[in-house]
Amino acid sequence: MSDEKVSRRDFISKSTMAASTVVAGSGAGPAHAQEAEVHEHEQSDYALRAKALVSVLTRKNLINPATMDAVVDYYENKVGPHVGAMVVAKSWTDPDYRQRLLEDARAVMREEGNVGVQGTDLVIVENSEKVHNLVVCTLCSFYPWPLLGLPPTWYKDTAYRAQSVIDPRGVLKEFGTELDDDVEVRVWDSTAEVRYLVIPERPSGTDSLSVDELAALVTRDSMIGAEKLA
Amino acid sequence: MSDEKVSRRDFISKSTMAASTVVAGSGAGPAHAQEAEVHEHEQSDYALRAKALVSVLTRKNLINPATMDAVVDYYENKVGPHVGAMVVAKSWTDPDYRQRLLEDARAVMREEGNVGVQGTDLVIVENSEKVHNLVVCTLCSFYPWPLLGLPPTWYKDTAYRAQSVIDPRGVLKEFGTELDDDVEVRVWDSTAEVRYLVIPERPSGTDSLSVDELAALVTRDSMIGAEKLA
Amino acid sequence: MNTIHDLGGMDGFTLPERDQDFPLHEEWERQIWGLALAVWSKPIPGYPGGLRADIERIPPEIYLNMSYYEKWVWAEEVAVIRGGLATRAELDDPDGSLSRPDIGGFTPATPADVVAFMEADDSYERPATTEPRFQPGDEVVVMNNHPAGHTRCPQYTRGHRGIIQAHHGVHGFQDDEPRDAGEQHLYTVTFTAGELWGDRGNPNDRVNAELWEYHLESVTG
Amino acid sequence: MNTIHDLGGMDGFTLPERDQDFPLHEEWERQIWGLALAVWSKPIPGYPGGLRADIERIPPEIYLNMSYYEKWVWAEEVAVIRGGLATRAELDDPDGSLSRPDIGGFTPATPADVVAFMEADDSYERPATTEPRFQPGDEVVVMNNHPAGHTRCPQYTRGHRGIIQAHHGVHGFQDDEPRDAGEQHLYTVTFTAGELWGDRGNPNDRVNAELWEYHLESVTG
Repeated sequence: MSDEKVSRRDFISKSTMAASTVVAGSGAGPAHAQEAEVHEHEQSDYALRAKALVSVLTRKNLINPATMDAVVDYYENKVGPHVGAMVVAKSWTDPDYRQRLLEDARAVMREEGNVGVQGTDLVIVENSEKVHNLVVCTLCSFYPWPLLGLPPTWYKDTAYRAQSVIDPRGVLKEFGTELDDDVEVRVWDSTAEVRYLVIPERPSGTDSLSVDELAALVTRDSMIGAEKLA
Repeated sequence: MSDEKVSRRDFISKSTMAASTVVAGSGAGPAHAQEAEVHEHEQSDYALRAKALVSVLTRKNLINPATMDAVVDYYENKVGPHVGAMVVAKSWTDPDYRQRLLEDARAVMREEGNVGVQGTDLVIVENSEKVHNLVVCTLCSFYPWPLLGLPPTWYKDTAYRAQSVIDPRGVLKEFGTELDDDVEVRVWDSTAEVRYLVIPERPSGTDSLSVDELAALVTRDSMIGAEKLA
Repeated sequence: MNTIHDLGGMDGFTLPERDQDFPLHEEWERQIWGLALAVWSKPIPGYPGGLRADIERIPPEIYLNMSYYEKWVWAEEVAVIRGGLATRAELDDPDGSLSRPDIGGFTPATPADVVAFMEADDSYERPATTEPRFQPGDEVVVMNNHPAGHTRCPQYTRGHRGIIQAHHGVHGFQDDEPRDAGEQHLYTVTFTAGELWGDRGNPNDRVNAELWEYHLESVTG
Repeated sequence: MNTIHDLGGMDGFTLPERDQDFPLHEEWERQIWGLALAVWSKPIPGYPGGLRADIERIPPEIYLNMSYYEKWVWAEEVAVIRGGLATRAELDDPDGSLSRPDIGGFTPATPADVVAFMEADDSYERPATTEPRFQPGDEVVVMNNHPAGHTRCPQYTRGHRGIIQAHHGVHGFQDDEPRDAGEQHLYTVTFTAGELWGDRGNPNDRVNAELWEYHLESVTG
C-alpha cells in the first residue's frame, strides 16, 4: 500500500501522516505547532464544538444532514442486539447451525445477509459450564456492529478496557457474575478487524420456548460475555 | 518486618494497608467507600485544602508551624545544588578525590558530612566525551536531596518521567543538548533508595579557576544530566 | 505509540455501571457519529484518514477525562483543519462567513450511500499471495518493539509467548511502521494469564489477541 | 499496581521548560511539604505510613492533572482521615469546632527534631545475613509479575534481560508483596535500550534500574 492511497476500508484506521511527524513526547516542531492551533479550545464544551463542526461542514455542502440522520436511524432502529440474539437463539435449538457458526461464522452471516461495516470478519465462541468468554478491545472499542449495533458506554470505558485482560474475574464479579475457580476464562481482545460474539449458556427451563421467545431472553451484555443469563 | 511496625526509615514508602484492600480497578468494598469519603472534594482547590489540613492539625497541636518553616528554610537556604556543585568542582581538580567518589561516593559524603534524608546511599557517575548520564525516577521523583536539595518541577513532570527511559536523546534535544549518535547514553532510574549525581564534563578554558570559581559554573541541571556545561 | 489508549492491564480505574442505553444519548453525539460514518462512507477530498491515530495522540491527561464521542469531536476537528476543509476560526464562529475549499464538484454522501456502506460486506481479508508462516498450535513470541507510530500490538503482549489459536488469512496491516510491511497474515494468539501477569493471573485463564505475522517470531525448541 | 505512576516508556506527554526555580512556589506548597517532613521525622500516633502508595492509588484521570504538591495534599488528607486524626468535616471547616484524637500526650516534632532528621545518616543498607545470589557481570531476567500492591519493579523492565552492574548490599524491601520477603540484596541492573524498546532504542544506550533480589531470576546458558 502506498502512503498516498488509503482504501476506504482503511480510512479510519490508517494514518496518512508519516510516523516521523507523530512521535509523541517532544513539544517542538511543526506538527506540535499545528496541534496547538487545532486544539486551542481543548477544554471547551464538546457539544458546542460538535455542533459547530456539523454546521460549518453542512453550510459548505460537504455533508448532508439527512445522511447523519440515516446513520443514527440505522443503528437505533434496524441493526442492534436483536440481530445477534436471533443468531444465539437459533444456535441453541439447531446443533448443526451452532457447529457451522463455531467453524465459520462469517460464512453463515454472509448467507443470512448479516454482514456490514465493522463486523464481517466474525468469530463466534461459546460459553459452557466450564468456559466463560469475555470480549474487549483494549486499544479502542472494536465491536461487532452488524450483530450488536453500537457498543454500550461501559464497553468503551477506560476501566473496562484496562481491567478485562488482567482481571477478568474481578470485572465479572463487579458486573454481578462470580465464576468458580475451575471455570476457564477466555478473554478476546479485538486488536485487528476480527469481531467476536459470545453464545451464552442457554438458561434452564427453556426447552419449550420458540426461537423468537428464546431470542427475547438473550441480552446484549450476555453476547459480550459481561453477564450470564439467569 | 511485621505489618504493624513500620520503621521511620520506611515511613513514607511502606504501606501499612494489606494489599488486598488496595487492589485497584473495582469500585466496591469498604476501601472504596472510604476513599470516596476521603476524596469527596477531589476537584476542589488544593491550596485551600492544604491550608485547612495544616490549620486543623495545628489547632489540634499535632504539628508545630515552626517545624514546617524549618523544613523550607533548610532546603531553601542550607542544602541545595551548591553542595553538589562543590563536590563536582573538587572532582575536576583532584583526580584521587574523583576516583574515590566514583568508587564509593557514600563513604566520601559521610566523611564530609554531606549525608541526610533521601540521599545517603549515593552513587556518582561521570560524563565524558563518549558517555552521557541522565538521572530520572520513573515511579516517583527520587532525587539526592543532601547534594541537590528538592527536585525541580520539571524533574517531577510526567513527561520527563515517562520519556527519559525510552527516548533520552529526544528529551535531551528538547532540553537543548543534541548528542552525537556514537555517544553512549546511560539512564539511571532511581527505583530504590540509591540516589545518583552526575559529574558533568569540565568546561574548556577553566584551567586557571579555583575550586570555588569552578563550583559557580556547575548548574543543578548538569548534575542531573539534563544539560551540558558550555 | 505507547500512548494512553493502550490500556490493557492498567490498574486504578473504577468500573462504571453496565448501562443498558442506546449509546447515542445527546443530539451532538448523534451528529458527530453520523458525521463520522457519512465521511467514512464517502470521504471528502482532502479529508485525511487516520482518525483513530488522532484519537491516540490526544494528550493522556485530556484523553482520560473525555467521553468516547468527545474524542471523535477532537479527531474530526483535527482532520477537517488538517485537510484544509475548515479553519479554526470558522469552527469558532460557525455562523460567520465561510470560505469554500477548492475541492471541485463534490457531492456529499447521501442517506442511500451511507446505508449501502453500513450494509456492505466489510471483510478485511485479502487474497493471499504468500504462505502463512505459522499454523494453529505453533508457539510464537511477540516481538518486543515500541514504535513511534500507530501499532495494533498491545504492550501487554510484547515479549510474551503464546500459541497460534487461529489463522485468519491475509489482512491489511494497520501499523504505521514499517511502511513496507504490506499485507500480512493475521492470527489469533492465545496467552496464558500467568505468562502475561505472573501470580496475578488465574492458572485457568487465557487471553487472546489478534496479531499480524510481522509482530510474531518463531519459538524454537 | 500497574497504576499511572509507573510512567516509564509512555508516549504522548509534552515536556515542560526546564524551570530554574526553587520548587516550593506557593505558601501552601511550603506548608504541605513542611507538614510531610515534620510528620515523617516524628510520626503522629495513628498516622499511617505509605503516603507514596496513596499517591499511586490516585485515579489516573486525576493523577495526570495534578501538580506534585497537590498529590501530597491528597495523600496527607487520606492519611489523616484514615488515621483518625481528623474527619472530613473538620477539614472542610477548619475554623469550626474540633475533636481531640485520643493519642495521649503527644508532642509534635520541633524545628530541632526535623533538622536532625533531615541531616541524619539515611542509609537504607542493613546488615547482610545472607550471601548475595548475584555478582556484577551476571546476566539476570526480571520477573514478570503484576502484583496488586505497591512494587518498585517498573513495568518496562519486567521480563527483560539485563546485567548486574552493581550490588548495594541488603536493603529493606519496599514492595507490598510478598509480605514475607524481608530484607533483600539490592542491585543495579543494566539493560540495553534495544532489549527494552526494540528498534526504538539507540544501540549505544543503556538504562539502569535498581531491583531487589526478589525481582530477579538467573539466566542460565
